[in-house]
Amino acid sequence: MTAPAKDIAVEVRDLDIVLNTPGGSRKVIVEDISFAVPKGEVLALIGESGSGKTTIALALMGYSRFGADITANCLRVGDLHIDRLSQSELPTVRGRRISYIAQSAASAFNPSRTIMSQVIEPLLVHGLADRKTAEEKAVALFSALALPSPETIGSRYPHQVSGGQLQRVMAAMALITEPELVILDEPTTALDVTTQVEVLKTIKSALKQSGATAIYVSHDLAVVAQVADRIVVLKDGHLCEDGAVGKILHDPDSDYTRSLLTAVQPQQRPDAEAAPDNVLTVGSVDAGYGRIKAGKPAIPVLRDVSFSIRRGAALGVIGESGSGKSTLARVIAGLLPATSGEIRLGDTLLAPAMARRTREQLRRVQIVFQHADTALNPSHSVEEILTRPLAFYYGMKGAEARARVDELLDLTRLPKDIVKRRSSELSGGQKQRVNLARALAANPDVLICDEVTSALDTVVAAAVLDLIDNLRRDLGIATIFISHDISTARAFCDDLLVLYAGRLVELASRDRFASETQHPYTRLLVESVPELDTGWLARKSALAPPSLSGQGASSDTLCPFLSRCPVAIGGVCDTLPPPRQEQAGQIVICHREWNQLSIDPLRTGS
Amino acid sequence: MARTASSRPAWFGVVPLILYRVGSALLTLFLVSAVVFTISGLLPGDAAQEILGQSATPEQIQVLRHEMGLDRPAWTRYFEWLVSIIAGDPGMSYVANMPVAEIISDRLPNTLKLAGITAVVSVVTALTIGVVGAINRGGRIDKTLNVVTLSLVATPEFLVATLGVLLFSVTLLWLPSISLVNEDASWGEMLRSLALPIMSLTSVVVAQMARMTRAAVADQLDRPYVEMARLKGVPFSRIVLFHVLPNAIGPIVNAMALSLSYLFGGALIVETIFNYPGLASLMVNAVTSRDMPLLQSCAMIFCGTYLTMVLVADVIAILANPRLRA
Amino acid sequence: MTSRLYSFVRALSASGRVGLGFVTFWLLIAIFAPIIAPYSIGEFVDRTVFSGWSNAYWLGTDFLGRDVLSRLMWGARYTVLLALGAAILAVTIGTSLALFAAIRGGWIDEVLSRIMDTLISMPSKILALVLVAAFGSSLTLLLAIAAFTYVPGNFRIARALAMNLIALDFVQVARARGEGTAYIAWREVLPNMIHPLLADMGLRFVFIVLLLSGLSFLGLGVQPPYADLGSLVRENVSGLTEGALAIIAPAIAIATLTVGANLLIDALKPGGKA
Amino acid sequence: SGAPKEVPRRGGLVRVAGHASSTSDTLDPAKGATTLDYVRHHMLYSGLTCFEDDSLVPSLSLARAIETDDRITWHIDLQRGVQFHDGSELTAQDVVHSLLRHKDPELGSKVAFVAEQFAEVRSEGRFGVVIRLTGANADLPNLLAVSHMLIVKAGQQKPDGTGSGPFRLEEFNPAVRTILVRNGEYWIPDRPKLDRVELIAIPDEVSRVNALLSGDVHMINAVNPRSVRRIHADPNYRTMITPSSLFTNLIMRQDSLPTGNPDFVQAVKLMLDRPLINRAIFSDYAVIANDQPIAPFQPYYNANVPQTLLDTDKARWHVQRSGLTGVRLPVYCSTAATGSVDMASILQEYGSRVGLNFAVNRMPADGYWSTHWMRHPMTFGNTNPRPTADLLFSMFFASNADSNESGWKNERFDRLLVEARAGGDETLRAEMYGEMQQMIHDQCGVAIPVFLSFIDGYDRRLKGLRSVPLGAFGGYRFAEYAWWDE
Ligand SMILES: Nc1ncnc2c1ncn2[C@@H]1O[C@H](COP(=O)(O)OP(=O)(O)OP(=O)(O)O)[C@@H](O)[C@H]1O
Ligand SMILES: Nc1ncnc2c1ncn2[C@@H]1O[C@H](COP(=O)(O)OP(=O)(O)OP(=O)(O)O)[C@@H](O)[C@H]1O
Ligand SMILES: [Mg+2]
Ligand SMILES: [Mg+2]
Repeated sequence: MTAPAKDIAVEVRDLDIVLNTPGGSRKVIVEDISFAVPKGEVLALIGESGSGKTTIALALMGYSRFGADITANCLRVGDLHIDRLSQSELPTVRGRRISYIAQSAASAFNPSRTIMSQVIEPLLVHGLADRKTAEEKAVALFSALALPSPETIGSRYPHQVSGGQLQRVMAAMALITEPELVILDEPTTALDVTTQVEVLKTIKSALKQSGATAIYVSHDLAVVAQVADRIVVLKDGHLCEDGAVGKILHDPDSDYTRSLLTAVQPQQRPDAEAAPDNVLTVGSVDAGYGRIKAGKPAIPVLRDVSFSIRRGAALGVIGESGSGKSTLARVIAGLLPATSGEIRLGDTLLAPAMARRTREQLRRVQIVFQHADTALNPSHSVEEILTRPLAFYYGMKGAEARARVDELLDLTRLPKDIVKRRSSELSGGQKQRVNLARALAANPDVLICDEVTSALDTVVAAAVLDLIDNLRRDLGIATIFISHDISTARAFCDDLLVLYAGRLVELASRDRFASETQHPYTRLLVESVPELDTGWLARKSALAPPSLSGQGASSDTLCPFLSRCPVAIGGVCDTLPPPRQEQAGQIVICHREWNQLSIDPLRTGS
Repeated sequence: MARTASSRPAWFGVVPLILYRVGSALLTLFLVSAVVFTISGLLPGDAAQEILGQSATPEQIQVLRHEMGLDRPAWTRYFEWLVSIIAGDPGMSYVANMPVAEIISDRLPNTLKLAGITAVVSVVTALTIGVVGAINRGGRIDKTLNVVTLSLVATPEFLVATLGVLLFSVTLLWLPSISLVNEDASWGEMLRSLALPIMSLTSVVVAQMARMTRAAVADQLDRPYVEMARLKGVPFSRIVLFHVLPNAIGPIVNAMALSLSYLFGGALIVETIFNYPGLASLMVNAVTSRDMPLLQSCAMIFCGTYLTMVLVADVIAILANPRLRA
Repeated sequence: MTSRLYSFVRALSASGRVGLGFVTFWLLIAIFAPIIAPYSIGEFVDRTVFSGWSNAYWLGTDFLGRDVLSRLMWGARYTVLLALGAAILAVTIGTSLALFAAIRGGWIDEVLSRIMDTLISMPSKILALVLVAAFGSSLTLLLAIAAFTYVPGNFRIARALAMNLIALDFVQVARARGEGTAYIAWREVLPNMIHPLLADMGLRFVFIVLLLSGLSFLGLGVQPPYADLGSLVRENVSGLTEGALAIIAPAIAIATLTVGANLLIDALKPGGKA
Repeated sequence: SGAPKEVPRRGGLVRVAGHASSTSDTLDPAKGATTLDYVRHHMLYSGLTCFEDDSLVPSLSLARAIETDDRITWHIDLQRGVQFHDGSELTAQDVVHSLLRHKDPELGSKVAFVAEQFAEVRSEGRFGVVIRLTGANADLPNLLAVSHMLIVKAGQQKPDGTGSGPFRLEEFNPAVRTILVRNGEYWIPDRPKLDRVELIAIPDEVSRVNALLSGDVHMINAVNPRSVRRIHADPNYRTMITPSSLFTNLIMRQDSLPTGNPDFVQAVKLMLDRPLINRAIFSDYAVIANDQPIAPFQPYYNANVPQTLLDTDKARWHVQRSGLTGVRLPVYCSTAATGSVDMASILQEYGSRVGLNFAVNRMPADGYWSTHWMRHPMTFGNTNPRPTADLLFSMFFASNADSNESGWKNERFDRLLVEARAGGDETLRAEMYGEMQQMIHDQCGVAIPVFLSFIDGYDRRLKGLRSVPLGAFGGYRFAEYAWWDE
């Protein structure tokens, strides 16, 4: 590989990062890493979790998280040889010539200091400006990054701005010293798809403007495709492949890269032959948190949500973070009593509060939580975890229970020898299977899966999905599949339910969902999912960005999406509650005419 | 975070939150008053007996008891006492024939002085030890500090005090062995005479505070925002001072409030050894002479101080946390 | 069993092992004091008081001419067993109440928390003084006072721990299954608090040892001729200037016991493995 | 010892630490209850008589002469020209007031029971006082010497320190300190020598000794015998060891069981290892006692009472006869009664050798006297020296005495007590007191193992101290004579 004619801004040759434990053993974290980044270009580091992406990126700042040794033949940023700098010289480089954008802005900001004081801190500690000019510079960057009210946002505290905004504030903080190299560590992973697009756009243009070289760390090929010029694929601490974006995306050399590419597009599963009877019916449910006054909770979340699900069917619930997906799950399970509306299991009406439901009713609805780490009691063994529901619901004990446990392990394809282990001794995928097995132990009619694959790597996640899919087909379990990952939900479910700010905006079968007719919010969601196509973001950028003024419906009855809707009809949408329109198994709650719904508003403008 | 706090009423915002804390402190103080009254009622004998001594006849005692109102039912006395306490008048001492307020106002400044200086000394020491330990966590300095502070807590305070006296007063003749507080003493004299009591008390409270500080600071040092600050090139000292401490302040002040409240009632042993005329020994005196008004007032002061300290710590923690302050 | 013990010890850090050593040592002394003490606790063995080391009296004699070694062993017995008993009692009561308060929540939580605040705000030594004046000094009362003093502290910690655990999904899972309060408290929450609670109990143990020694300074300790370690230091304090073993030995005993317990606790903390 | 006699000098600021003080510290002599109260009162007020040395014979003070024919009516002639601190003259009116106020039940005087003997107290001219007693009492001059009988200003119901004593009050802060300065107009010429005396209390013995050794105070009392060695180790400090009739005794109530059993009482007296108690607890600074309250150096001591010696075999025999072998016997002790806790330990140990199972109950000093002392079958008591044998017997051994500790009843003893009080023939009186001592030794339910000494520690530069066996600090009156040698 010969260096292009352009200047090489970053050069890494034979980078090894090794952790020497006090016990004397050596753990190699990354080995033999070499790459180079021409000036002004963006290099992406991609790989699954634990492959060493962050470790390499941080090594470029002479920093290692846990005291690992960094050795390299060459570790150069511009004219700086990072590996030759002393501990006292490094701080003068960090934040000044190389800056860092961390994965989770929420935790990377000091919660007790204002945004402004943190953004200008690099300028102040490096003595690059006085406070006043620094603040002016920050405000300019805020507006460049399309932050709302750039003049005053600096006086807010981190928790007072949304996640997407905070991520852009962090970009401002990184760019304020005009560094040569910016390292972005999964800057959009924690964001909703809709927000992700906006952040990607602003970051990309800001990078272009500053002319800085960048290293973009991500596990998401589709995202990387939008911003990177080159891609380095990592696996288990080794460099797997290195090449220009187009090459990696379309003509990868390694199998591993290919497997990554296929995982991005989940394959669609056939519809299940669901029985015609509804096993669960939810009728205009309202719910929320806090003290209940006059039948209304202090923090209302869900309003007027209705749907039903047939035996053996899978219903996907999608929506942005905070839209009330988990709340819906809790309401169905009875953990959070609905304040109004009804929930029927078959023909029987369920009491809102779990305490009032019979044990049999509780058994028939089982919930699987997102984080297997916290959903499994760390002090119980797998056996204890699985036998408890057996004993509780069926009074099963001894050999009978053990036999059933074996059966469950088989069902979830877990090895038999793990029964004595505790959850800390299981891998992430195993944990999630145990979590699932526990729910299956109850022989439920309805299985609620709340983001069961979000915390897993793509390959592992795909396996767990397969499992659930098989189970619902074989056992006829109705599955409610909650996810923020639209493509997965789409591939997996028969029907899809879109929540926005606690309200149902669209409920459609998979075919209808993919059709042209869509609620404007659904359309926004679907369009926001990046595609494996380098031009995708550029195409999006050409369109008018919808405002991101946050959720918060203006009123209880009006359309919750009103403030963000690009096609809102003045005088109608802001005065009347949106009507419920139903056609061919598709429900859309919107003022726009049915035929209007199929017109892409983003393309046409309004 | 929102989930764990969900047991609290949902009206957030700082004023109601602080009002809520003040209210529960007042409620606690009320409970305290009942407990104090009950416990002091457990004591055998009463002031009438103590005043008249051994040679008194039962009739004499009866008369005095009636005069002092000791023969009325406990709950009447409790409510009268409660009313007068709320009105701010703790009544007359049975024994010294002086208003309780006057006796206490004689001793309170001493206790405040000792507690105040000790608080400053021990807080500074504890913060230093805690921060240094946290920064070097796992390192040799940290381990040494850990063992030193541990050994400090592990030694009974009367032994610390006595050893201090033997060394600094009896052998070296540097410091007075008893604290002779004089109103007109200069600051230097006062500090000299308080040096040993302060040292002893500090050794009692500092370890716990230092350990809590270390834990709180170490916890914050592991947060991503600290890494972020380092990657911004912020010097470490600045990170500790401006980033970590403001966030660690909540748990730290809480631990300090708990420890420092010991300086009031818990100073009993130090007051005894150094003959320091503070409130704790006054209260013991009141117990001995069955001087209930004095005893109850002292107890209320101690409990009130504790509650105030915890309240102040709570408020500081709330104010230091913009999430709650918002 | 032995292999578990072995792996437990192996998992400890060096300082943790030192702590374990001290604690085991004193625990053994405490248990076997009646068998191994060379003399009875009140026996006047020698005419000279504060005599130094000798073959007959390894740690010399005390202020009345009694054998220090024997008294030290008995003293350790009283201190260790009293403090351990009180610590276990305090933690049991405090944690049970805390679990109840945390799981039930609402006004039960509020009332219990207020009561605990009330108790914690009383200066313990003065409270002890009043109670001893009221009920007379006895082992039971000492045990009760020591336990009582540390219930609120444990309650606070246990409640905070329980609150954090209750918010976790596995408790929600148990609730969704329909489990009752007792099961949730006992099987789901408590097992996950054991480590911090053990650590807390160790800390309380240390505090109780110190409280007992403070009480014996005030003359409220174990009844003579028996003595806890604090009383031994206190009663021999006039030998301090002569550097008598009679005072140094019990002081070292207290220090090694409490420091040892602390080191062990530190090593048991989640961060320190084991 | 060949040193030339030093000439007392005037001057000196002295700080004195007593062993107890409390918020009930008082300026009223009638209510004095602690050593420091007595010291303070003797410094502020003068008495009619006083004890000046270890002879235990009272000297005249404010009284120029005391005369009586029948030991019932007493005539007192007062010193002339004595001034109170406010400049007014001390007259018979003041004396009458001071003596009669003890009879006021409202006051709660500590010597009310003595004042009961005053049938009449009246003035006779400006400087004459007549006291008529209810019965003959040869010891009146002794009784008038105690601090409670000091003379305060007529009309003062709550004396404020204005007396005719050697010092004036500068500051009085109960439970904290008293500061007294020299009274330039003291009616005894050339006294006192010290310019200023500060009285404080340091209840903790170790702290008190440390305060002395570090030079923070110049005189202390109630030094633990075990600390004497420490004080002597430093050449700058001395001790004043005053043997006295102070004792700590084991009380066995005669009106309850098993302590009412004479064999039990005998067994206990026989199993007391008095030399061990003296050596181990009091470092041999005590004097072996013989279960009766008159010390060898006191007037009327009966040397013929045979000394009880340790005899475990005999004691065991008595125990077996009493049938109490192995019965659990609670003994109450407290630091309030000096040395009693250690005595109880010794008792417990020796008890186990003769088959008695004592259970020691150490009670807090607080409330010991009102709630435990004499209230259980076996408790420890502690009796301070009294100026006369009569007072001691009538307060603690007469059948009807409030503080008849063991509840001992003996008619002959009571009769002898009244007869001896009247005085008259001294040999007869000595005989009577002698018999009474024998009776107590043989029959009374108290065991008195040793007489303790008052041990004061002081700075070498404090001179002119005299020991008076009636109390610490030179019978509470050290300030009268002491001087400071810089
Ligand atoms: N504190 C630590 N101690 C020891 N090893 C660690 C520690 N933290 C991370 N590692 C190891 O270092 C390796 C690389 O971690 P790194 O954080 O660079 O991965 P990553 O590719 O950024 O993963 P992710 O996508 O999860 O952020 C991993 O195998 C991990 O196990
Ligand atoms: N215990 C609670 N108390 C108060 N408000 C809560 C509580 N739990 C959730 N909420 C609020 O309810 C709303 C919906 O939360 P929910 O957890 O249902 O969202 P979600 O759609 O599952 O989001 P995510 O994708 O982030 O999991 C949010 O605004 C959240 O802040
Ligand atoms: Mg990473
Ligand atoms: Mg959720």
